[in-house]
Amino acid sequence: MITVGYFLIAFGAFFYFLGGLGILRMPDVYNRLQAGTKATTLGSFSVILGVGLVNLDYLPKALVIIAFIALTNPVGSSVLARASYLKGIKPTDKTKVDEYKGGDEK
Amino acid sequence: MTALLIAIPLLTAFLFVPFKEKAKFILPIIVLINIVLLFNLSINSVEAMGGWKAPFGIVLVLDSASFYTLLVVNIIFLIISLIPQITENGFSILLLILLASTNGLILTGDIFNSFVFLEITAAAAYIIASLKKNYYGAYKYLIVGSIAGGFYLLGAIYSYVGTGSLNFADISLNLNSSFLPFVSLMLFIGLAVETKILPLAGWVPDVYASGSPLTPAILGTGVTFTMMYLLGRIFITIFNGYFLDVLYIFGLLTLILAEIAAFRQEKLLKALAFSSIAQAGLVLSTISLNTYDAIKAGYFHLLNDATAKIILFVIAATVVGNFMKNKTAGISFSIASFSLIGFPIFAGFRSKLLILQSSFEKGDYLLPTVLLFSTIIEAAYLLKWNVRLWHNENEETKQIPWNIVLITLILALLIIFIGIFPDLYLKVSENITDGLMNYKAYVTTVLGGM
Amino acid sequence: MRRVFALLISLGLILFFVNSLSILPEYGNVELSKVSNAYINKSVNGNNEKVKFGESKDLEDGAANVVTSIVVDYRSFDTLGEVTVLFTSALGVGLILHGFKRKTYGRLPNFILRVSVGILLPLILLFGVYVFVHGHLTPGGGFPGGTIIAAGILLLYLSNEEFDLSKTSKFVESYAGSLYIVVGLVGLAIGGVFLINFLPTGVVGDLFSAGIVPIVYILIGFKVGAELSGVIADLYREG
Amino acid sequence: MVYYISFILIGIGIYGILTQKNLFKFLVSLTIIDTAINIFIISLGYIEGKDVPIYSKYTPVANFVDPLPQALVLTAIVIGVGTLALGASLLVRVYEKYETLEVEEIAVKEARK
Amino acid sequence: MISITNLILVFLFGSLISYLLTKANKVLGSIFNFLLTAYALYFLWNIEVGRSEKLFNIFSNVQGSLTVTNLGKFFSLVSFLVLAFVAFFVIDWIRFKPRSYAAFNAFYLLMAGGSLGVFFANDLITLYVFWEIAVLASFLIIPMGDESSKKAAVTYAVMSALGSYMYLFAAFSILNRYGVISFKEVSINLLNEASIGYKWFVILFIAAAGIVKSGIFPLHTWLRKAYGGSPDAFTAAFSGQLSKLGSYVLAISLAVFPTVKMFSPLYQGVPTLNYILIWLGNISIILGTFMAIRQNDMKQLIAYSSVANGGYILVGLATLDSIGFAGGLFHVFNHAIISVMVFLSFAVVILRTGTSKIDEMGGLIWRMPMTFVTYLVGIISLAGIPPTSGFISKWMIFNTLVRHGMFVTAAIAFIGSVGSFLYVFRPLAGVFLGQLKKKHYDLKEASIIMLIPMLLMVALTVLLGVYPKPILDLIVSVETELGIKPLEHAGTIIKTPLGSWNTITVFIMFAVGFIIAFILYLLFPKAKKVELTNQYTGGEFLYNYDLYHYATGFYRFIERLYDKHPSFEKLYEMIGVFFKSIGDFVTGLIYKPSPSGYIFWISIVILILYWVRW
Amino acid sequence: MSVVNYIYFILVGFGVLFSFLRILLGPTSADRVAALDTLNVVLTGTIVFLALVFNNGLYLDIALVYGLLSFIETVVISRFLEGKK
Amino acid sequence: MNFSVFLVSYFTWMILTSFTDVKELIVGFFVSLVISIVMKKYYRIKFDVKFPIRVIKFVFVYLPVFIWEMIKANFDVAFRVLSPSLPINPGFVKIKTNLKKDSSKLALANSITLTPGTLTLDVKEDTLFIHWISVKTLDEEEKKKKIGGIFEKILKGVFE
Ligand code: NA
Ligand code: NA
Repeated sequence: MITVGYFLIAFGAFFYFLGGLGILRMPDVYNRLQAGTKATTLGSFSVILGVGLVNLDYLPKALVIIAFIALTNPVGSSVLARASYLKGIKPTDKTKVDEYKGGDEK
Repeated sequence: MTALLIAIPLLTAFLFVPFKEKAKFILPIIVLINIVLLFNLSINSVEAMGGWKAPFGIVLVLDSASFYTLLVVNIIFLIISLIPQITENGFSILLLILLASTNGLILTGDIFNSFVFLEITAAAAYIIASLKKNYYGAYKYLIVGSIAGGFYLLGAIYSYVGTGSLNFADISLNLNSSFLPFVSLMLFIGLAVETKILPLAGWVPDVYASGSPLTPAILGTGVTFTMMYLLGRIFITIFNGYFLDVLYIFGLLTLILAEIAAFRQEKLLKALAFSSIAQAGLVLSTISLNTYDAIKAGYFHLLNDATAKIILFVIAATVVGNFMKNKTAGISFSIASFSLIGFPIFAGFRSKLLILQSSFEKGDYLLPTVLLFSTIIEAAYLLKWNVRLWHNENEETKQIPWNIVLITLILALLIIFIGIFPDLYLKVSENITDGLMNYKAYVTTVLGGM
Repeated sequence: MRRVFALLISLGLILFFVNSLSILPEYGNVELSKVSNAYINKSVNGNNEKVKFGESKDLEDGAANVVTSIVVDYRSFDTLGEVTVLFTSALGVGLILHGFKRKTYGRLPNFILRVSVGILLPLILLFGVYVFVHGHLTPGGGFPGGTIIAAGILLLYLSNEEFDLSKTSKFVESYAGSLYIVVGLVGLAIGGVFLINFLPTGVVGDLFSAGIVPIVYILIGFKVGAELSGVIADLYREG
Repeated sequence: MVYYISFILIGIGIYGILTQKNLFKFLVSLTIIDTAINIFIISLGYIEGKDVPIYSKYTPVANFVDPLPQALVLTAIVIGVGTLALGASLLVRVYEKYETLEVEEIAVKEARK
Repeated sequence: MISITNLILVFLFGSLISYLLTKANKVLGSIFNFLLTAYALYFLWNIEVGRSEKLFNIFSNVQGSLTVTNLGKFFSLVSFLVLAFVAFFVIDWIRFKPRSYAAFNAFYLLMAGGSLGVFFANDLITLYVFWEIAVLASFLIIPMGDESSKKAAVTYAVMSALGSYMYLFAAFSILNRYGVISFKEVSINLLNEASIGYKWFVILFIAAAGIVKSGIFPLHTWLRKAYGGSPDAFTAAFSGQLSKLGSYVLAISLAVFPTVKMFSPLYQGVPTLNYILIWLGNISIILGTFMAIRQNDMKQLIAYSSVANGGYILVGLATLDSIGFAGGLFHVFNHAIISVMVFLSFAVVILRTGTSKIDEMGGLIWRMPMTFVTYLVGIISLAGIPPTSGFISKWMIFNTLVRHGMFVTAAIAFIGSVGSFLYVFRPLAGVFLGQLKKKHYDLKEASIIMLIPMLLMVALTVLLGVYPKPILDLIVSVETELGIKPLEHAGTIIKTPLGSWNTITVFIMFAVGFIIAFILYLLFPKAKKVELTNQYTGGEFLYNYDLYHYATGFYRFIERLYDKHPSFEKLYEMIGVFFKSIGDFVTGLIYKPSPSGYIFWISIVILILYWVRW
Repeated sequence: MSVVNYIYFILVGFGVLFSFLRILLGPTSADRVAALDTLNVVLTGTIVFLALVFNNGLYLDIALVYGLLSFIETVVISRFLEGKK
Repeated sequence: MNFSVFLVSYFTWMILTSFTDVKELIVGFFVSLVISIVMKKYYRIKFDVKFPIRVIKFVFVYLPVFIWEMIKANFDVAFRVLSPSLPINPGFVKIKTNLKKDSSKLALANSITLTPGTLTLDVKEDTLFIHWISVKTLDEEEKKKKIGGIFEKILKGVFE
């Protein structure tokens, strides 16, 4: 159990690393968010669950935190992505299609 | 029981949040209760909040200095509360908070607690400063006040590190001397902004001259008095005279520079604001002489200045046009001006005499010289404004409310009374001086026979 | 030029502080002050026993969280002042922004945000309450708890164009604050001293322990929550 | 190290206030200074190898860092928040009055009055 | 007989009563004022020297008190003579004052009360207290005059403050050094004072107050505007009475504190310090005379003459010589009376014509002969022409100067005398002689009430010119008291080492001369009267009177000499401007448009304090 | 298991560093906020991990508060960025 | 009062306090009660008889798929981030959904965000706006299948 826990922690840490790298390397805010969100969500799941497994006392609260992150992290990214779009931040030149234009109108 | 002086106004403020507009009716009653309560407290008592004795808990110290300062400040609040017209809707609740916080500042025997009350005072002051849409001025005050507060906090922390305690008396006894420079410098910065010491008093003209009578009337008198008391408590009682030489120089510079600046102002309220700065400088350098007579003279002058400044600010901000149609108010205004200049018969003359005598006694010729020189400048602009306000005819004039006329007149008569029989104010300032200078008694009272 | 001057001045100030390091203890090598020692051992009034979690009983102060025992008991008077600062600020924000109306963005609200806040909000409030109810046992207390509640209100403001804080918050603020003082006054009446901890302090670590500490922290939680919500509401207005 | 960081942060805040010309940025700089002071105070209570000052099943007997600075900082933070809120509301009004937060533009508008 | 303290209190509280009375009825209030001042005059005439009264505690260990001295009695008699006469004049004059009349009467009494205290103060600080009351009261009256008076009042107050504070500084220094402030004890201490520098400082600083008030160079600049602008009747009291407070303080600093014994004599028994003061007096004489010559405003003109006469008084007093000092005191009296005559006649003229500009008037002798007579006698005395009393005092001063070998000074004093002929003639010719303007055809003579004090003064001046004994007796008692060798005189004969002066003989000579001149005037044919507007040139009528008024450019030939002169008035204006620019600088320094400035100062203060102090 | 501690802190350290770089580089404020948001999630997880390191469960409560506040931070800033229509 | 709010709150409280102390349960009961009264207006999940089945479906059907997809997504991210050429072909696309309830649409949006290559920007009625890191097709049906695919079906089962 404890070994699994530690493995999960290390695994999660790797995705935290990837999240940071994605944020740094991706060309525009939308792609950065894609990389950052996915990596950090999985990373958090992994790390926090790992902590819960290493010390079972922590498990209930760990699960609450996981649920919380599962709900808020994608929402946060969505909200930010939408805001960036509405603010008019240009996506990278590689962007081909835009079907969202005018999507915020009532 | 002492805590009630803070608890009652605070409780009232909390209770009146949903009915802010009604607070102006309760304000005078609360202040009155406070004053009555004050007289029922015994001097030289220490009250440990929550029952935690010094130096572990926060104590409220009521010695002769804090008692008389409380008396003065609360009476100032009473006077202000009797002029409800100058408090705009909802702002009188701030006066309740301000009352609680100034009382706290005066009573507290704990340096961090004094920081907290300082911040309450400041917060209330920022808001009051924003009256008459003076938002930019209030904002500037907020920035400089917060930075000053930060330094005060640092000073408090350094004294904690240097003593292991936050208690004033304990700090006074045990502060490692290597900490003194840092602590006193930081506390000085914190207090200099609030006591209006140049060059840190730049916010004053903006705030005092917004056109609201309330702002300068309360900040320039009650709050200033409190801050001067705190300054005395810290540098005279706690640090036993350390750093006063610096205060002396800053006081002199403030006095002369602010008078010159006041002389130049083209708006009366701005001139009065600078005059207020200058008088603070005078009081500061006088008490920095650190003799019994000098400190007494300093606080005596502070009392006179406060009396005069309430009149000047309230009338200057309410009277539009000339005094011919508001003669009584005009007479009060002139009396207050003459007192500030120091004409005989008026209270200011007495304080000028005392300051001169005490500084000569100390062998100090610089303060008298600067004082007299700056008084000439002060006479120049105050008299100019008096002549202008009495003798210009073309401006339209509104009648001002009877209670303002009455209160300022009573204060003006008080100025003359004090000018002839100064004993009342002298007694107050003697008691404040006694309390501030009696360093050993303070420490023993607070810490017991340590 | 201005920047060079500013840089020099800032560097000078930093140097000033760095100079003060000569009198400060080394980082991490601080000696516990006599005051803190007394707080930790709950021995201000002379208790010589070692405090033990879950065992020590009826001490002068029963909060397991020593910071809380300082904030709400040993230096409760500071905290009353602190609450007052916040109160004053909230009041001031209201007075300064008096006459403004609820701000709107004039565009479709964010669906994702709106729905997720709808699910999160009760949990956030619950968590806020959890934080201040356990203020004497765990990290947290009235201030973080109140902040969390206000954060929930803020989310509501961000996700909902119509929501506007009701007058109730003013009453919550008013009564919670008043009750804090009333608790202090009751202490004055019972124990002769303002803000004295007049309830039994129980066992260190127990939910029902520490006397008036949790009560005051709950009041603070409500007050801070209401005040910060009020500030948010006021700042969420425009002329 | 932590001391130095907080001093440098204070320096940065002061530098910010000295050089900024936007009123909002003053508030930001102020917050930096406040934060730096708080970090500094907290670090003055840190004792190596000691724990958070809470009796719990994890730390049943006292082996704590100095709790007092933490308590003080808690107060200082709340005070800072209050000031920040006040400053922000004043800025809202300033903006309403001058339609700008730039110091120089405000000065021009003030002078024109 | 009531105590002096009570009399002073009567004046101070009387000012309130006077205010209310005047408010109710202008004339009634003024009568009250007159009665009070007249009673005081009576009281002072009968007061016995040496009376002493405790007044108030200045500090716990310092008692303020009043004492009657001969010096104080002399000055107070002169003062209240002037005050009573002016108060009588005001009874009618005030009917024409549209506003501030009640305050005028109130402050008038306040000033009188203050002056009373000054003359009987037994110590430095009591004197200061009453001094400031008198200054304040006069400051309050000045801006009730014309437009220029507003600014003039402030200038006056500032200059006064300068003098007063120098005085106060010295007073406290004395208190601190010796622990005493009464004149007697202070003078004893000063005699034993080892430090020469300290003595210089004390005497000069105390004298400063007197220098300002009596308009001595270089602190004379306030006088022109303050006299020129203040209410017309008040100017008489201002010049006749209030400026004498200055002379009083000068007398104290020179004679009560015996400078002769304190400083070693420089020349002929006159110490250096006195010499310096004599020179200040000299400059005042020259300056006052020559500046008076170029004034077009008659009040400002006589204001400058007051500077010159203040100079004469100072020169006389500073000689500390039996005859010189007596001359100075006598001149105090003379100038007081002259001021009343001249300024009251001006007050009448201004009241009737509405202007004080010389070139806007002319020929008023035909409408106001009595006023003219008052002015004429006034200026004769002012110019020091026998048989008026004005001549006697000047003669005593000349006499002393010549005797002490101060020939330059004597020459200057003489030039001043000659100059005074020139300037007093300008209003005489411009206002009273020459063409009567059309708009002035309907002017009336002053009322009886106004004329009574004016003509009584005329009589007094002539009378004392013939029979100066009462004054001389007073002066002798003063000199005796001060330890100066008393003047020798026998009623109408004043004895000096250079010969004696018989007033009656001189009077008879001059009276005969006048009669002969008058007969000649009647015998010779008179010039034809021509309407001023009947002038024309090149077929065009000229309507610009001013150009053709012969008071315009009256002394152009002299004025050209000093058109671009350096003046202290300009210097003080420059100082004012300088202060304003410092004010701007300081304001800019402290008061910043951006919060950055405030934080800058906080940082700087920390850095400086830290690096400087530790 | 101090090895895991090392692995964890090295990997997360780089992740944090990269996020920091992005905060510094920008170029738009949205980029900075995105990086900040990521950083906050990483820190939340790290606080949970600290509970293990210091063997003190109180860190879990702190993590929850931190996570909540950082979410709100992101939402607030986004709302601010978005501005008015 | 809203019973579902109460249940969720009370359950959360119990987790937070580790089910240990009776006092905690009592306090938690009252706290949850108050919150469920105050919050009745703002909660979105309704409890009914089908609730247990939904939970089972959620845990055993949705979660495994979701976690698998998420792991896939992360390796996808890892691949893209680590490869030097940064192979992306992004675009903003929209897809239609048949889901009706707000909560299910939210779940879909979040699932899409956390699964490979896509990020939901906004939801407007039945349309989801999505940032797609490598746009493969613009055909409506195919888009829907590639992006929302399985989740829509599962979520329909769980929520509706
Ligand atoms: Na995120
Ligand atoms: Na996705």
